Amino acid sequence: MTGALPVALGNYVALASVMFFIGVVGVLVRRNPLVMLMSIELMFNAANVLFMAFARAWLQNAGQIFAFLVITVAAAEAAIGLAIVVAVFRSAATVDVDEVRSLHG
Amino acid sequence: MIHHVMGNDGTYPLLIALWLLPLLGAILCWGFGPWLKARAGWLASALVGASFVLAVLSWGAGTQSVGGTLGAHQSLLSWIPGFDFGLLLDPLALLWVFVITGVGALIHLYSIGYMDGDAAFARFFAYMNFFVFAMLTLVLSDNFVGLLIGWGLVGLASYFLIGFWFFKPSAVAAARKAFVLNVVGDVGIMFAIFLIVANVHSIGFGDAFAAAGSYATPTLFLICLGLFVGAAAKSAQVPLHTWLPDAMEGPTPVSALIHAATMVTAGVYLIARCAPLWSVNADAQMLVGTIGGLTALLGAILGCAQWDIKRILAYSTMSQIGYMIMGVGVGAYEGGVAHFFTHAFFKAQLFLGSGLIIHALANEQDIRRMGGLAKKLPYAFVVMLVGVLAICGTPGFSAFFSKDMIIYGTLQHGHPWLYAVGILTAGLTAYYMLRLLFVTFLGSYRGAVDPSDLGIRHPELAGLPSDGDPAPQDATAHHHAPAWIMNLPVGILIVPSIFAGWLMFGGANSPWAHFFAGQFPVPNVVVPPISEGATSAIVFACVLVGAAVAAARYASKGALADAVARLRSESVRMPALLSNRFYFDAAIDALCVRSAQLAGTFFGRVADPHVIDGTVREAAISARWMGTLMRSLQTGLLRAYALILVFGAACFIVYYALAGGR
Amino acid sequence: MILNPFGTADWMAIAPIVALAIASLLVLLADLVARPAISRYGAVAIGLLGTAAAAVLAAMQYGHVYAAFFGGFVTGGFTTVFEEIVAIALAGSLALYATLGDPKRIGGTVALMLWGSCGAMLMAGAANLMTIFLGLELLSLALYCLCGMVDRRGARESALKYLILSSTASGFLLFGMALLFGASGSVLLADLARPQLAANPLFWMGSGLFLIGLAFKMSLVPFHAWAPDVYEGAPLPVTAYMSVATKAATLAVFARVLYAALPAGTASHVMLPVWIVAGISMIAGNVGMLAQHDLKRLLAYSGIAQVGYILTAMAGGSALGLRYAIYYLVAYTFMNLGAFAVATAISGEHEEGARLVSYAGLARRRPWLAAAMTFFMLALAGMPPTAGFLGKILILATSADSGYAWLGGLLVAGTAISLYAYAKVVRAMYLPQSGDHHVADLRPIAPLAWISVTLCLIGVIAMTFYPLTPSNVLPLLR
Amino acid sequence: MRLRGDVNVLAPIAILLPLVAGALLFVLPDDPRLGKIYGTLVAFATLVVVLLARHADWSVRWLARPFTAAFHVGPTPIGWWLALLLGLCTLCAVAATNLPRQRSFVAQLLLLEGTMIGLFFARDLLLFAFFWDAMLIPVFFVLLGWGSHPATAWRYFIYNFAGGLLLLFATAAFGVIYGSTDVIGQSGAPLIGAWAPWIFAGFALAFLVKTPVWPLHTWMPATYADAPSPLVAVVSAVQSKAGLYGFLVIGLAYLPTYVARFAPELVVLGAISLLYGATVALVQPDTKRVVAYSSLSHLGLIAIAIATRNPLALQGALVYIVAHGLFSTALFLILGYVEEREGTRSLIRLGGLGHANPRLTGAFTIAALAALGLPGLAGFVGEIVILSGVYQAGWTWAVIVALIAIVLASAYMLRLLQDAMNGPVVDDLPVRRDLTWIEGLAVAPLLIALLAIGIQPHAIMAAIAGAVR
Repeated sequence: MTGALPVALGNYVALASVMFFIGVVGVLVRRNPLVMLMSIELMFNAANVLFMAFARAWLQNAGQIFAFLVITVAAAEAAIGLAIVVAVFRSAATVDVDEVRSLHG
Repeated sequence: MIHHVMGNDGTYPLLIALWLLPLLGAILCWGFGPWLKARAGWLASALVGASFVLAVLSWGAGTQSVGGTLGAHQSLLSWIPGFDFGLLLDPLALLWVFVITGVGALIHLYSIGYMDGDAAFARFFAYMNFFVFAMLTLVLSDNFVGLLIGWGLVGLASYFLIGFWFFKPSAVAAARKAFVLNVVGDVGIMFAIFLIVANVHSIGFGDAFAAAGSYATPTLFLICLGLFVGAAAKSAQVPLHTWLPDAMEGPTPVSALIHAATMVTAGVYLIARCAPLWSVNADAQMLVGTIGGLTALLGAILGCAQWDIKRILAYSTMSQIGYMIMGVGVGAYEGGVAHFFTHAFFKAQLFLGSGLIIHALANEQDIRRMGGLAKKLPYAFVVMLVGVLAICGTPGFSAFFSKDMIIYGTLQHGHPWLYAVGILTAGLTAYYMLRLLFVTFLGSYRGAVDPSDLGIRHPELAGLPSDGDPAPQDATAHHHAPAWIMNLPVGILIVPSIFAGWLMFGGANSPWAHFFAGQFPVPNVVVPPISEGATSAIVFACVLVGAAVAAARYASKGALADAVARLRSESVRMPALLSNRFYFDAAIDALCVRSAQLAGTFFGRVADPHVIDGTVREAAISARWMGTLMRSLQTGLLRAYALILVFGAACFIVYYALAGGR
Repeated sequence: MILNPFGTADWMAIAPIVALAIASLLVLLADLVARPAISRYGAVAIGLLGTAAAAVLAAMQYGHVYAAFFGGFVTGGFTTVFEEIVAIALAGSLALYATLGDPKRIGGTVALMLWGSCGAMLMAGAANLMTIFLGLELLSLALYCLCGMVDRRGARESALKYLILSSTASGFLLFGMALLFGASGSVLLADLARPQLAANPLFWMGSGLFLIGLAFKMSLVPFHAWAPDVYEGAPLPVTAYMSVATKAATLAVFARVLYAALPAGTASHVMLPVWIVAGISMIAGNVGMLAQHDLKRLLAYSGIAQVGYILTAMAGGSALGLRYAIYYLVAYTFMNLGAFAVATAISGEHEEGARLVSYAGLARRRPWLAAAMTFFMLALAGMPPTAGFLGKILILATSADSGYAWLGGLLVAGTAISLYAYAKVVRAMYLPQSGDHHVADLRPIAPLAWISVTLCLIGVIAMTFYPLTPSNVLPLLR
Repeated sequence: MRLRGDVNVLAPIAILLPLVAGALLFVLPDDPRLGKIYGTLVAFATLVVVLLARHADWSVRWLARPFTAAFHVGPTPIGWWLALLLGLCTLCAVAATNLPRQRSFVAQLLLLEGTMIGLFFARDLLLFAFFWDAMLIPVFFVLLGWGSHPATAWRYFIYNFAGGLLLLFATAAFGVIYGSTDVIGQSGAPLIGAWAPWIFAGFALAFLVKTPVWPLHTWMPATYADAPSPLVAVVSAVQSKAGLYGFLVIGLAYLPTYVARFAPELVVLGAISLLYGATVALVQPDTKRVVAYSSLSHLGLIAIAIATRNPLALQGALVYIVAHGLFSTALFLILGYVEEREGTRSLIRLGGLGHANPRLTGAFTIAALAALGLPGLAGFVGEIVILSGVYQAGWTWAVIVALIAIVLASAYMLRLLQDAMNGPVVDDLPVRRDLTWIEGLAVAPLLIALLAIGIQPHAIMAAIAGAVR
């Protein structure tokens, strides 16, 4: 690939992987659905970073388009997520995901 | 495949009529019994008589000898492709047909009187006719399968007739025992048939005998063994004899026809029929002769220990058949067959005579409770006397000739031990038969004596049936004279039981020998050290000894004086070995019946539900348990689910990292 | 082409999707103007009409090749089949709304379902990563809302769980896509088939993460944990829809990747983990059924296993395998929709008749429904005379043919286990009704549900005797 | 040659007639008498059609890939005999039915008949497997609806469905390897290859479960004891023969080498079944279980015969299959009469029925005698031909085992007969009327057939000799 980059591509991959990992851990450890959603956003954005980097590397604008797409979808998801969390809070009077476990078995 | 027939080819339709008439009677009596009522008896007797007439008419055809083949043949149908059925009437078959239909007709007549008033009168005659038909099938068949079919059907008929009073548990048990033991015989014959078919690919007697020389010796021995198992079961040879005494549960005419005159001698017929096989296998001859002698002796010994009049006769039958088997076994075929012939008459006569007594005494069968009947039942006395003299082999009476033929034959064919056994048994026979005669007819009537004074403590050990024949239902009059319908046949039987033996007089050129010319293979006989006349003398001496002992014990003045005390002491002191009939029943019960039932109980109660089903059940349970395990994994905790997801993802990532790294 | 980026061909290609979108807008419009009394039936009617239109349009495309979005969406053969399946699922689920659900919310619900179907159809035809992601999210977002559409705590909870878990999975999927893009420099699936990628670690890791996302959507063990809870919590029609449409759409994507987007010779290695989890799913799914007491939950587990069966058919990567996968998918669609339709028809005014106890004595009260349910259960178990029987034997045949007999063996084992669970439903219906538990009071009549039951019955039987596998599927894949 | 055309159409008709009529019966008014008359007429019509369809052969393509399969129906020579037996047994069973919810029961019987005729008419292996599983369903529902314990239904279904799955797998593999499943009754080349042993194992296990042979038999006694007699009659008489039929038309025709290789195992299993069933029958207190275990014993004999592959033994096996079908149907129907009159199946309670029920006793006696292989009845023919074949094939020990089993058979059959019918009258038994003429007519054809085959087996043997070759 083109060595013209000030920063080697590998670093972007590393950065993205770290962000992604943090996102995953966030989903696992946090109990507040909103924070979980934010962790998921983090995962998405990790992907965005990769898209951007690779788009630059390949000189392919498809990657940037993809990134915009992801951002949009993420926004929509956040909106819906918020709505659902509110709805859950209405019915369960809590937003702690460990409390919300009427369905099991 | 070639189908060789014995008897001259061509058709002899008369034979079919002779064979099927009794079947017709059976069907009619069965189907229209309620409508026929008493007429059923006459119908049945008439049809059996008719086939007797036909048998007489077939004399010429049966004895003709054309081109070395004897008798007449009528082919019936192809049973299965390659295996054909036919009827064969040769002297041997003819003799049996005579006895079956002749004696059979007489006993049918007798039964009309004896069974008079029984609820199932018609059914009885249906069974009797069916038996005659089956027996004719047995002796007229020209092949082993046909013979086996007849073999099975006579067993069935005997089962029906033993269990005729099916509300008597003892009768039911006796019937089952008889049938099962006879099936043992059937499978023996089946096994022999498999060997024969495997060797000659035919079931015809002709093919089987034509190849007699070609069998390997062990094969031939196995064939003979299988056939003899059949013969032993049917003819109550040791150790398959235990059913015969119990079979006396049936009505007395049944005992006379089936369990004395005809069916039980089927074994003799079978061996005589298969003479070509036996005569070339010394081991088989040895085996059969020994078993026969053993049975003759054993039957006689047990005969001395019985109190039930019919059981005494049963054991004597067993013993006499032992003689016949011994005769045909060692190779004295004419002698064995001759004894069958004479025995049929005098034993039938003895049974019918005892039937007269039982009938007159309202179903009393224990001779200890009889006595002094000579005055009360003179006719019965005469009948029994003649019968006893005949069976003892009194010179001039029939058995004298036939029995001597056998005993001398054993010596001729080189079996001195069997010779000795024969002579000894003759003496024992004289003893127990005269014992029967004396205890029954001499002295004073003991019917009024309290049974316990006569030592009748354990009826089952004494071999008494739990209750006697319930027929006829009118047990009111005590000694009422039997009707002529019962006396006539017995009277007729007296004649042959005295004179039948004369046919055998004159050795090689006796009418008997002429009748059977060419029927049996002629074995090379050794000239024994003792002449035939001497043998007769020895036998007769032995008989006299036995008679003397019997007279001393039962007919002497002192004996008759305190008969009750003596009978009591004798029955109380009866050795356990004898009163338990040498423990044959117990042994069979323990070895076969109990063990099979034990196995069945184990399989049914343990193996099936717990071992086999248990395994399956466990598998099902563990599957369901895994299901509940998965339920418990489904905690409902969102983060737990996420963890599972990520765990799976991690596995994927590892795999792909490795796969991509390559 | 560049000058006129969006020609008539493109419109033709996406016509079914457009039809659905328009229908959903009409539904919302009608919901605004119509009186509440009729709004329910109006919405359902419009929805069904739109579905029919979409189905017809899709059918018209069959046999031709249309592409849109610069080759990002290809339709014609393969796609059409999946679009039809989605349409069937949509119709089958909408029909249930004529019976169930809060009248006030019907309009929105139906609209959401239609939009979701747009996403599903987009996935069915997606030929590049963007379209896949777009379609997937469109479908998922709609489903999140649909799950939470009713005022039951369970529904809300299921929505939350589905949202979080599904989004996480999407995250994996997306990251995988990014890596794939990095490896190939293109978002077109076709470009992933370039041979030199076989040696590229980015490609391997990318396809790994990508497949995780798909496996989640297909609810394969161990990515299945969400399915039982969400199925149980969601309203009956949504469950019915999810159980079929999501699987169908995802399978379409998976098939396209498997058949068209892998460098030659790498398929067996790249897909091996999928086959393994498919095998695990067949056993675990069927075992999971054994202990269930709720029809929806039971069918969730059954779905886990059934996807395993379908993947078994594809395992060889053979043309026939795809045929039989599609065949079985169609059969499965009919069986599942039928079962849910029966469940709807017997469910009471306010509660959903999904608990097995509420089936006791059904054979007495509703013999025909009981017979139908029995039939569907037997079909799911693979008994004749149903398409399930033929489908199973075809799958077994291909698995034996393509050297994945071990999957066939697991299929047989799984089926043997499953029988007990399916038969449990039957038994519940034929056992006499014992009074100790409350039984849903049956609504008098549920015409649409009955109709859909009948149609599903016909479909299942007809398929047994005339396998409707489209002949020219493979050529249109690329 | 349009006559032949007509004849060919009879094959599908024979299958569809009972199926459609049975389904139709569900919508007819629920009147017991109507159901019975209707069922009897349909069963009779089916019997006639089967009789005429001997040479029918009708085919429609089903699958082209992955292997060719067709709806190819038309009796094989053996299948025709079995279908005929089935027709007769079903007719008698329907005529003898007297149950609550009679209409539905008769309908189930007709469905069962249809599926089983399909099984015996199937010339395509896939179709065979299809009907193989299909015929479980009516039995399952009858067991659920009329049986005394639902558990029995489960056991029946699980056992047989597991077998069915193995059959399914084997069929699929067979089709893939052989290229076509349209093979039954054709003289194709035997199957070879690395898969063949597994395919054989699949078929063999499925068949052995269905037959059943020890140790796969435990579903059978419970089923036979719990299900209503008319159904049991059909199941024990014909359905249990499906496995043996499969062995003949698939095992022997396409996997002969493996039948030969595993012959010792099969013979041992058969011999164990023989003795196992016989001894258990000796002590069972439940009348229907006695007959069930006797079936285990009898079918073990047939399994031995098939395993030896001796032509004579095979002919005998077919005769015995027919004979066993006839007498087990008769026995179960008669035991059904007894149970329905006295309300018990326990040999300990029963007894002395012979006084009040002479006709019943007569019928029972003939059936029992046939079952214990009385010379002159059909059972005997089968036994003696099988065993002489087995002996010629060199399995002397198996022959001896079988002979022992025959002796045991006479013991347990007489026990069954005498404990129920003979002995003193039992006071606390509600002894009802003797056989009605309709009940008598229901068993008469079976007994007559037993007698006819026993006296003149030439016809059936000749017909079967061709089928075996």
